[in-house]
Amino acid sequence: MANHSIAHNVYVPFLEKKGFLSWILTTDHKRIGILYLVSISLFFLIAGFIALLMRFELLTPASDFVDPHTYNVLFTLHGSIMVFFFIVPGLAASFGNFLIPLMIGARDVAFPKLNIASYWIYLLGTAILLFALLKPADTGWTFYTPYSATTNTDVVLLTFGVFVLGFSSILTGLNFIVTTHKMRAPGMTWHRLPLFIWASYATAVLQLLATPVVGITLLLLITERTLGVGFFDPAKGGDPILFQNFFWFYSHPAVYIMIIPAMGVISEIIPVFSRKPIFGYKAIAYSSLGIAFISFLVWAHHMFTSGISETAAMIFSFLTFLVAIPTAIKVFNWTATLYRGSIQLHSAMLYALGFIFLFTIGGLTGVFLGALAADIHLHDTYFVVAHMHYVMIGGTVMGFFGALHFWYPKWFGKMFNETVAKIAWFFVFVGFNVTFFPQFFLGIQGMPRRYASYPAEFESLMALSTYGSWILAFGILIMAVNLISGLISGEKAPENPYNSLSLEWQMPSPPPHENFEEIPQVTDWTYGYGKKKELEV
Amino acid sequence: MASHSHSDKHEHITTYKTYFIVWAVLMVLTVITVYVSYVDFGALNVVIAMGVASIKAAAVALFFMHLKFEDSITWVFALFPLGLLFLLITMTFVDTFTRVVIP
Amino acid sequence: MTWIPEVASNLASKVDGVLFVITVLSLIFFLLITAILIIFAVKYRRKRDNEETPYITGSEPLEIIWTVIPSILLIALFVYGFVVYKEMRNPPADAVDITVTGKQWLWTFDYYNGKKTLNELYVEQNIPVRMVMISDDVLHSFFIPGFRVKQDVLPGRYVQLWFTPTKIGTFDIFCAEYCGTGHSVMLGKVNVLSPEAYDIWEHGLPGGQGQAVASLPPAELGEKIYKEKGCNACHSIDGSTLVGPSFKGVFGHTVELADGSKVEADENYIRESILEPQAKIVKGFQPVMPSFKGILSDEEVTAVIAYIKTLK
Amino acid sequence: MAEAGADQSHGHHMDPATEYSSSKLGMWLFLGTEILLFGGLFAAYAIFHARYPEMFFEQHLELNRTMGAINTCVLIFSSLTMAMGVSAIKWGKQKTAATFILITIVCGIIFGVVKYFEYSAKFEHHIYPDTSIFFSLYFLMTGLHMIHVFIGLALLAVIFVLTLKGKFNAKYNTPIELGGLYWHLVDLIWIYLFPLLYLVG
Repeated sequence: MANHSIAHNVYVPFLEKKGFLSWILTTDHKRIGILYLVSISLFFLIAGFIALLMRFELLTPASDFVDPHTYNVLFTLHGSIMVFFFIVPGLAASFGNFLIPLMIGARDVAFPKLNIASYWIYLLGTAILLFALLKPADTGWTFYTPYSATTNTDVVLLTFGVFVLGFSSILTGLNFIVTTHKMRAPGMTWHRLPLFIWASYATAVLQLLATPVVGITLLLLITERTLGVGFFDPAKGGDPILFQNFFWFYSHPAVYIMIIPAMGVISEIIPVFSRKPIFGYKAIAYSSLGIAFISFLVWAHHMFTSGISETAAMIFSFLTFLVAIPTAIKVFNWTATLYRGSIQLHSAMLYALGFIFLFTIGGLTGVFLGALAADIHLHDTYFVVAHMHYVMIGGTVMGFFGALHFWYPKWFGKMFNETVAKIAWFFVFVGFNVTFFPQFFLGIQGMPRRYASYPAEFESLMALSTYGSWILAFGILIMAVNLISGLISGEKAPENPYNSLSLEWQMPSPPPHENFEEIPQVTDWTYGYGKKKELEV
Repeated sequence: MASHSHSDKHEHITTYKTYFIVWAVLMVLTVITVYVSYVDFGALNVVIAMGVASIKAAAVALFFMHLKFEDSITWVFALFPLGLLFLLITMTFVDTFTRVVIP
Repeated sequence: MTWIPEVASNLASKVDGVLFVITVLSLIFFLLITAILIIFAVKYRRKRDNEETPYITGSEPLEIIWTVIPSILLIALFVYGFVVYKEMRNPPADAVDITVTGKQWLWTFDYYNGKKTLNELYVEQNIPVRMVMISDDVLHSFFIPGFRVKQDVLPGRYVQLWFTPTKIGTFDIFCAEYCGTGHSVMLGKVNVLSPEAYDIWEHGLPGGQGQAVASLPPAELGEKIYKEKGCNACHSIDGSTLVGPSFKGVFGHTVELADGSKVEADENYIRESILEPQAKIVKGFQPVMPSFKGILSDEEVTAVIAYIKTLK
Repeated sequence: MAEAGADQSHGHHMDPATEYSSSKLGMWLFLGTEILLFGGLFAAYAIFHARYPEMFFEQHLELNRTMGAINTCVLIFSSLTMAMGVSAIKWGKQKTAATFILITIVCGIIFGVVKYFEYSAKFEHHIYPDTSIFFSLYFLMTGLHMIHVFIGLALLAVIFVLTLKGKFNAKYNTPIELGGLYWHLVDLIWIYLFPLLYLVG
């Protein structure tokens, strides 16, 4: 401990150092977490604003606010930015960075330099995105060939930006896997790990092993456009469906890259505010790994209408139903955790409960899409749009907001206004449902997605959805203002405002630069709430 | 940390002799695969070539890359990507070649 | 407003069966979870700061129950969905063939009887139809919500889809796979005709008279064609630029071509542009327009020209 | 874990043994991603080979089998010297290790030169990546591999200089081992590329 002797008894919060260089050159996982948090939040707001423009266009059936091409560009940007720049790095990179070392009792991640390098690579990807905006692509975030190979918009730069981001994702995943294996504090056995760590681990494996495939796929698309390679071009003997196979081999697991960390967050919030041990720890932990594994096996369920054979459809539909099981197990266990608890409806807890509610809808509507006959009717309609947003916003983003409110005091050492936070939650929750619930009906009625203009029969539901988007935006605005003003003028946060047992709460807020003065000796799991005499039930 | 601390003392250092043997095997296999490629076994051509290549790859991984002496986690992460690659190829194959061909 | 488009094909009711069963099961689970969530959140709400809670870490029987029951239900749903899907995928042997070609951004239909239509599909009630489909350019998806059928249309490879229309009427055809700027106007209609009406459509009226000739004045007929044959996907009438040049005020004006030459937009120029679109490309636009030769009759081309003349 | 090593410039949160095993695990994870990166190309190869066996057979005859075989031998030999270099440094023999690394680098350069001649020959015959699916695969697979060779050479060059400067010894030699792992992977991928492209077609 020789080199730590200076730090003894002198508490220096990690936020203390100021200046641009101290941020951009930092190797402190907590600061890198903030860098990601700020970046992804920015992209979330930008892509969200684009979504508002799109919804505004869709207020009326005609293409009157923007022309169809512009609309196509807007949904491409909305999708690409939300997916690749916000939600894939998302919780995993921001809260993952902040929490993993704290929760497992380490001073940092395994490779701190690689960690900041990943962030620089992320920045490089965003820089390329900015250039791509000069002649923005209109392919949709899925870049389906042959349209993406033939459109005269700039697909190459956008896909190259995404390709670069892939490396950031891979290196982050790699770092977290090694960290979880090698850096756990003494006594922090696998079955004592917080569930967020299990979730992050499963996510990291997906990031590591799925991302290279989309990397090469996008590279092939780039060579298709630049070198005249014809893997996806039927005129040259290629196969446009091959692109879909490759693309979804990544992009289906990517859905779980987005959602699993949020599931981890929920598993942390619920026990703390119920003051109960998490119900079915092992079931939740292993279901994360199970979901991660099965997610590699279901990709072609995005292709049921593309003319795949009955055999392939049968295999993939069956595997798709399998993935629903570990997901359902998690929902049941979270709900059961509440039983006989002492439930405090803190704003973070409200987001967690909102998550369960919305994610249940998202999950159940996924069953519709997994069932072959039903999928034929619903595929590529607004039903899919609604389902996806219930999972991605209702799931991931609610988890993200929950995490923001939950760990805010620890991360920044300040408190936000709890009442305002609850009001914001209300608008977000209501606005979200008003926006997306009507879209299920639109989809069942046959309204296809990615339509710049639409038949008049859909107008009333489309308009309702647009009004909902305003409520949602208003809620997010309140939340943003509340959280930012908390940073400026919030009260000082105590060490452990919720009496959590998790390691990250057993230190000053914000944590000191090196996290722990002494690496703790862990003797129990994180969820030892409640009175133990009723151990056997 | 006790469970996975790594002690330098027990580390296996492969001798030059072992390396030379592995190298000789690799060279022999290379000669075989080139030689065999002039004979036509029909559909077996690919199978034979890939079989030989896989033996060579295994030799490189096990000895040159010391996989033989690594812990189970390394094995898992060395083999899992291969499983996924197998999955990608077979499932894409299933899709591509079971599609109904309409005249 | 209805829940779901009215059932208009033999397959639709079967798909609705699947949808219905899943909806009911989903609702049960959804209401169950929501109810428990709300009851727990209210009943166990924290009243004092130091309430005692029991140390419950899980329950294996419960774990097994809520793994096994959903698994069984899910597998049942899988089987149900697959059985219906299998039927949707296998056309009966007596189905009549119609070839569909998707291109940016219209549908053409080639019938077994040698007829050819654009964006308007004509089928006979209760006669099974097999659509053999291909794309000229990018991916499209042929979707008739009323029939609950959908199939991506691929370039370079034929795909098929079948249905038996059961209800007389007109139903929407959508392109469901994003295909570029005009994606949202790649719309068609399927007209399900009674056997008698279909016979008239196919052979003309008894007595050798041709198809009912439109009695509209040329400009109005032209407007009808403009909307129905997909011209509006690419050509605006208000001066805004879509994929192709706007029709507004184009007649009689001088147009600059891609090779720099200039030409006056008279009747012959417009006629050529409709029948042989690649011959003269207006500067700043892509040569993407399909030929309407064989799709529009001379009379109809004349009507379109008459309509364009009215767009000052 | 409590007595964190004091001699590490950046990772003083880790003791040397953990740092060593972490780095190696990290490298293996990275190699896994490399396999999947090439995996897309291997999958494309499998699909198109099954679809166009005649085209693959006819066009693969255009490739120079002798040059391919020479390059295979060169790479396998470089793998041998790399592995020996790792053993040498673990026995503390800095000079020997440096020599082995240098031989490895030279082999890598020879590989690149041979490949250069192969590519030039193809271009002279007007064979480009867009000539056919087979040649697309040929150029993309060997090209991506070539990029990896270059990256490997750059890494080895740095490692060589550091070895000469005496930065590595029997106790601390992680970079050499990691560089070696990367180089072996480059070899390993070529072991598959060679028969797929040059031999069976």
